[in-house]
Amino acid sequence: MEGSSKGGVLSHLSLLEAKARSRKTQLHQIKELRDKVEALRIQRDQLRAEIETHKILQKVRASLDKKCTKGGEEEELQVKEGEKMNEDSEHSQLLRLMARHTQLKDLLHAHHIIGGYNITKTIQGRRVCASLATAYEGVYLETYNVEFDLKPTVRIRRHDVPPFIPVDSLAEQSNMQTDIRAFLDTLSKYLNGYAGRKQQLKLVKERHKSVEVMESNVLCSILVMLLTVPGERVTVLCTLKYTDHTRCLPTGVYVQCEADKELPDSPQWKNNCSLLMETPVHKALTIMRDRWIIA
Amino acid sequence: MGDSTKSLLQRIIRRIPSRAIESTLRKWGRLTAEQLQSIDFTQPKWTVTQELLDMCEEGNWTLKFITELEMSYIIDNPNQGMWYAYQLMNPEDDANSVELTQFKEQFKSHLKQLVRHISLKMKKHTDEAVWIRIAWGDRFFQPNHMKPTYAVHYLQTPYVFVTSLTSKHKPLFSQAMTLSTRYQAIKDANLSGRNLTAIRDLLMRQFQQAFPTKHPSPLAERNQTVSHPRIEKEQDGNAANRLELACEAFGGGTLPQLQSAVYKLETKFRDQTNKAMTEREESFKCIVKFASTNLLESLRHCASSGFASTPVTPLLSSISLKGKNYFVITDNSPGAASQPRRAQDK
Amino acid sequence: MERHHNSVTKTPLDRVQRRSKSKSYRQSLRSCLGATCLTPALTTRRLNISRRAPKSHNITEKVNPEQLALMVKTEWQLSYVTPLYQFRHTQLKSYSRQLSAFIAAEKQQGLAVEVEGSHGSFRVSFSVVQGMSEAADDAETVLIQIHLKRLFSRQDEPAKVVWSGLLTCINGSPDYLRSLPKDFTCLPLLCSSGAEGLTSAVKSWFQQTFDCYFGQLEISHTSLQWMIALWTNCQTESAIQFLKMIWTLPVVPPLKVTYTVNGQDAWELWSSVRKDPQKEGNGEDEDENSIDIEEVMRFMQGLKSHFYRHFRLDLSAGKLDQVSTALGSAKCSGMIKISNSKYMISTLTLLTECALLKMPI
Amino acid sequence: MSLLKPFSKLPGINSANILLVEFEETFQQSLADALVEETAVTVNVRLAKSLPLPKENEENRPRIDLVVFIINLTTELSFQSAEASLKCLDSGFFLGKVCFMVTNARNASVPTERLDSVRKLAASLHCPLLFAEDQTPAGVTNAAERLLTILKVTAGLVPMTTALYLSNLTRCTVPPDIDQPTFD
Repeated sequence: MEGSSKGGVLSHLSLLEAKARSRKTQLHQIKELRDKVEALRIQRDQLRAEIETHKILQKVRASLDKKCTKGGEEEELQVKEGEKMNEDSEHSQLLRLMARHTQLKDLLHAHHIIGGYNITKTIQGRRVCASLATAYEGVYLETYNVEFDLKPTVRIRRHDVPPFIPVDSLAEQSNMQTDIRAFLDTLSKYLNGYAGRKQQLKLVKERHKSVEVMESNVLCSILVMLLTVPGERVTVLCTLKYTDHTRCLPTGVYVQCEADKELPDSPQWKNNCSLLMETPVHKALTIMRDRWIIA
Repeated sequence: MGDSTKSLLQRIIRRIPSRAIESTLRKWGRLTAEQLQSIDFTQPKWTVTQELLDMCEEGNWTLKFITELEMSYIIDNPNQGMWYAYQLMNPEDDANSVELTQFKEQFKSHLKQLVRHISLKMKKHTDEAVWIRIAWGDRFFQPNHMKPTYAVHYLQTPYVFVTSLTSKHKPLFSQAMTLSTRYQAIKDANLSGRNLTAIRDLLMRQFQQAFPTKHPSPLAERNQTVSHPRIEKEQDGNAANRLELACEAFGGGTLPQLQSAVYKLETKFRDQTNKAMTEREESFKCIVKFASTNLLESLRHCASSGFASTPVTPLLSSISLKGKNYFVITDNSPGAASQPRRAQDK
Repeated sequence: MERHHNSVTKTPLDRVQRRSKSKSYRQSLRSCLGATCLTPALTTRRLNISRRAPKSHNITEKVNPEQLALMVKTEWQLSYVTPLYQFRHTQLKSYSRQLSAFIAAEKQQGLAVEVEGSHGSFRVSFSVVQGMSEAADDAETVLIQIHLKRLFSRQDEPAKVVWSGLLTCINGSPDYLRSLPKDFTCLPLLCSSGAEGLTSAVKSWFQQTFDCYFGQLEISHTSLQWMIALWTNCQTESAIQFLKMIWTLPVVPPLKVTYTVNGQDAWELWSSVRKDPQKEGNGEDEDENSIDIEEVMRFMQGLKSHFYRHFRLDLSAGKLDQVSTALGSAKCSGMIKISNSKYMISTLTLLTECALLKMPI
Repeated sequence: MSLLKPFSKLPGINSANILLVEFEETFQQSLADALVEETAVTVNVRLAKSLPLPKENEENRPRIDLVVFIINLTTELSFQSAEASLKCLDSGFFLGKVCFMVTNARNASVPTERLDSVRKLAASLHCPLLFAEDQTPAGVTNAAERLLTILKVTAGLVPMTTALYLSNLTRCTVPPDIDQPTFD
């Protein structure tokens, strides 16, 4: 009450008002927390139910898959009639559909893995967008997209393929109006080749610290490395040329050595050259290192 | 000769901000550790410059050293002048197999054939870019190192980025460039800006473009702001749709920092309410310039907030789609009134 | 910024003489009541909705060329000034002395009159610009210049002008001017150019001496649109060359749109939106050359719709920041440059009107 | 075009529903956050850029007790959009269930004519016109409180008053000299 005499009645009143307001919000908070507890409980129950469904779903799925591998029509009937479905028959239809859905999804995924393209229709089918995934040695790398206008003619509208891949000239060469697939196949080869070479270069830099990469380019179509022969302190300049841009293996290997002019012609290095021609460069280097040819 | 070296050094130091002098000199690598230690970089810039000039005199630095210093500074700080993009056209069959040493030799020899006095310097940067510094002279004059041309080229790509190239030297440069990269022609790509990285990313498609895919787009997920349960947005769907279209037109995520785009419009004035102007034969000439610290982000916001109608007009989406920021727009067929305009090359 | 309808009580009303409304105001009232539909989004209240088309004034013959050159080449910062109490055009010499002394005193106190590299003394000169005033009620324009005499300069070296200011009133509303009590002189518009410190020194001297108040005069969106129309209308007499508008759109980061229209094309659009004088059929000489706010709005609408047709971007969402033609330029922050002396009077008339709107009643 | 109707649905117990319409969609968000802080009644806020509202929400949209048009005076489009949206409201709303809220009225570059047009619009529709400060948190809370006062009445939560009664007291009136120059 002393405060009120100092600050005046009005300020005291506003103080009281603020207090009342904060009490209200406190009550409100308690209520909110209760609500939250309730909500979380419901969520827990839901999750439990979901786990349960998932378990059943897996069983159904397993039986479906079995049936598919056997490929027998009669067996399908058998599966449908019998087994564990009886427990909750009302949901069985739905569960079977769900299982089928997951199966199809997996199939689609498999399709992507073996090189299918993900194609999306946009603006009522007037455009399509194809995404081309790249991968190297089982590792998914970048995904590139190409969007086509379908009308009046099939035409590339936009894409995010880097400029050193000749998308436009590839499009000109292929018969895009009738066979868009062929174009996508070629493009995909180029992209996978590029992605593979780039990944190789990355791996070389990561795994072979003693190898000095002297030169490379954005397309990764050339790779010049300085290799060190252990013990002798001799350095060898090794150039790999990838003229076929769809491939991850070089089309030419050249070896130079300042100190020992004869070295490139030695049978050992001839052997190395053919190794480099046939094996991805990072692996070839590992082999050479294991054989004590390079440091 | 000594004087020109010194004045060039002075000029370069003047361009470098005080706080960056030390790191630039270190990177240059022409100063010994003792020399670097002897300079007190907390002093005013002109004293530092004086010390460097003294060292230059003592050490008898050549012009080459100084140009190296300039180049290393410019490579690290390229956003100083206007950069113009050029596009190489019609590659020869072996265009894809041009390699660095071959390109360097060819470019040098072609340019030296064309101009007698010329000073060339090339350096490959860590990101595979080839940087070229050209100081031009002519038949009677020594190369002018005060106004060098800088060019940046990524081998195997059809783009060249150039700054401070005069119209007098442009044909010479173009010829040397096309011959040494094994292309047949070069043209203006109608893209320019102060930010080299931005125009490069735009042309090399090194920015996040948004494509419609079956996978749940990260955009939609990002857009779900946690809101109060009692607040509901009536037109949430529209907003999401606008954002999607905006991202499709200009790209998602952080966009290249392009600062401006210019449209030269020479189209007919059409307005149903204005008969006199619509019937007029001549086109309505105007120039529209859009400017912002990040133009593409501004435009994307324009479209997503509803200031610009969606779908975005091809005129605006062409900036990121075609990688251009200068357009001349004309009515392509005067007869057809309903024909939409099309962006045409300069 | 004070709002004037709220500040009615600030001025004693008994001093303001009531007068009958002039004919033009009654007309404007009638036209607004007549427009019952709401769609013309902007109606006007305080700014005239119709004004005389700018005639080229042969001002070069009337005004001292030296003073005119100064007025034309400078970019001015605008302020409004409330009426000056007991200001006499006959005492300008004495004012010069007083202001010089005032600035010297301010400088002695170390107040912000410092101009870069100014080691010397300031000399102020007040002078009347003859031949500027248009209407009988307008007070004569006063030019104030501050010269800097450097401390170590040669005897014959002329003192440099470091600050200039123009107090003016062109075609001020006669109703308002006549309603002022006897001892007040109304020069509502101050155009200043020079160091900020000097501007504030001059302002505070005026405030102390003439009991007036200064405020920044922004040029509103509507006034900028008026400028565009008035300038474009001059195309036939002296080419505007281009019509440039700068808009800012409130997006992140802000987007600046510079829209430059070829002068001749802008004029043709302008003439296509002008009302047909025959159809009006008033036949009054006065109305013959007048421009209506509706015409201005139609012109702007035309420009905006051409833009929208190409970019699908509505300029109405943004703010008009700056307009310029070969005849001059104006920014919403209150900067103005008049490049052609012929149309100076009409531009200053509009600005005087804007400044008068800031006056207390 | 579907009209938004004020009485087509039943009111909820101790709840009030407000619709904020703003073209820029910036101020409405902060205002909504402040509005739902209210604890005495359950306030539901619906946000829209413009009217009409999408049909698919018709089902779960509660009865709207108050429609607020937020107009940012710095841009012309903001006013034009609000003006266009008004046409999608049932006339029943104009019996006290609409109000206008203006921001940036003190901005010097805003022509006075624009405020005048808003005033005229509000006056012709017999609606109140509120001024709000959208930049400061205090301004937002203040605006929200003023809206809540009106909302509680229009939702029928205040005994002895009705929306129509309140609107008679609070509606905007145009000063008689709005079309005349200030000096006379």
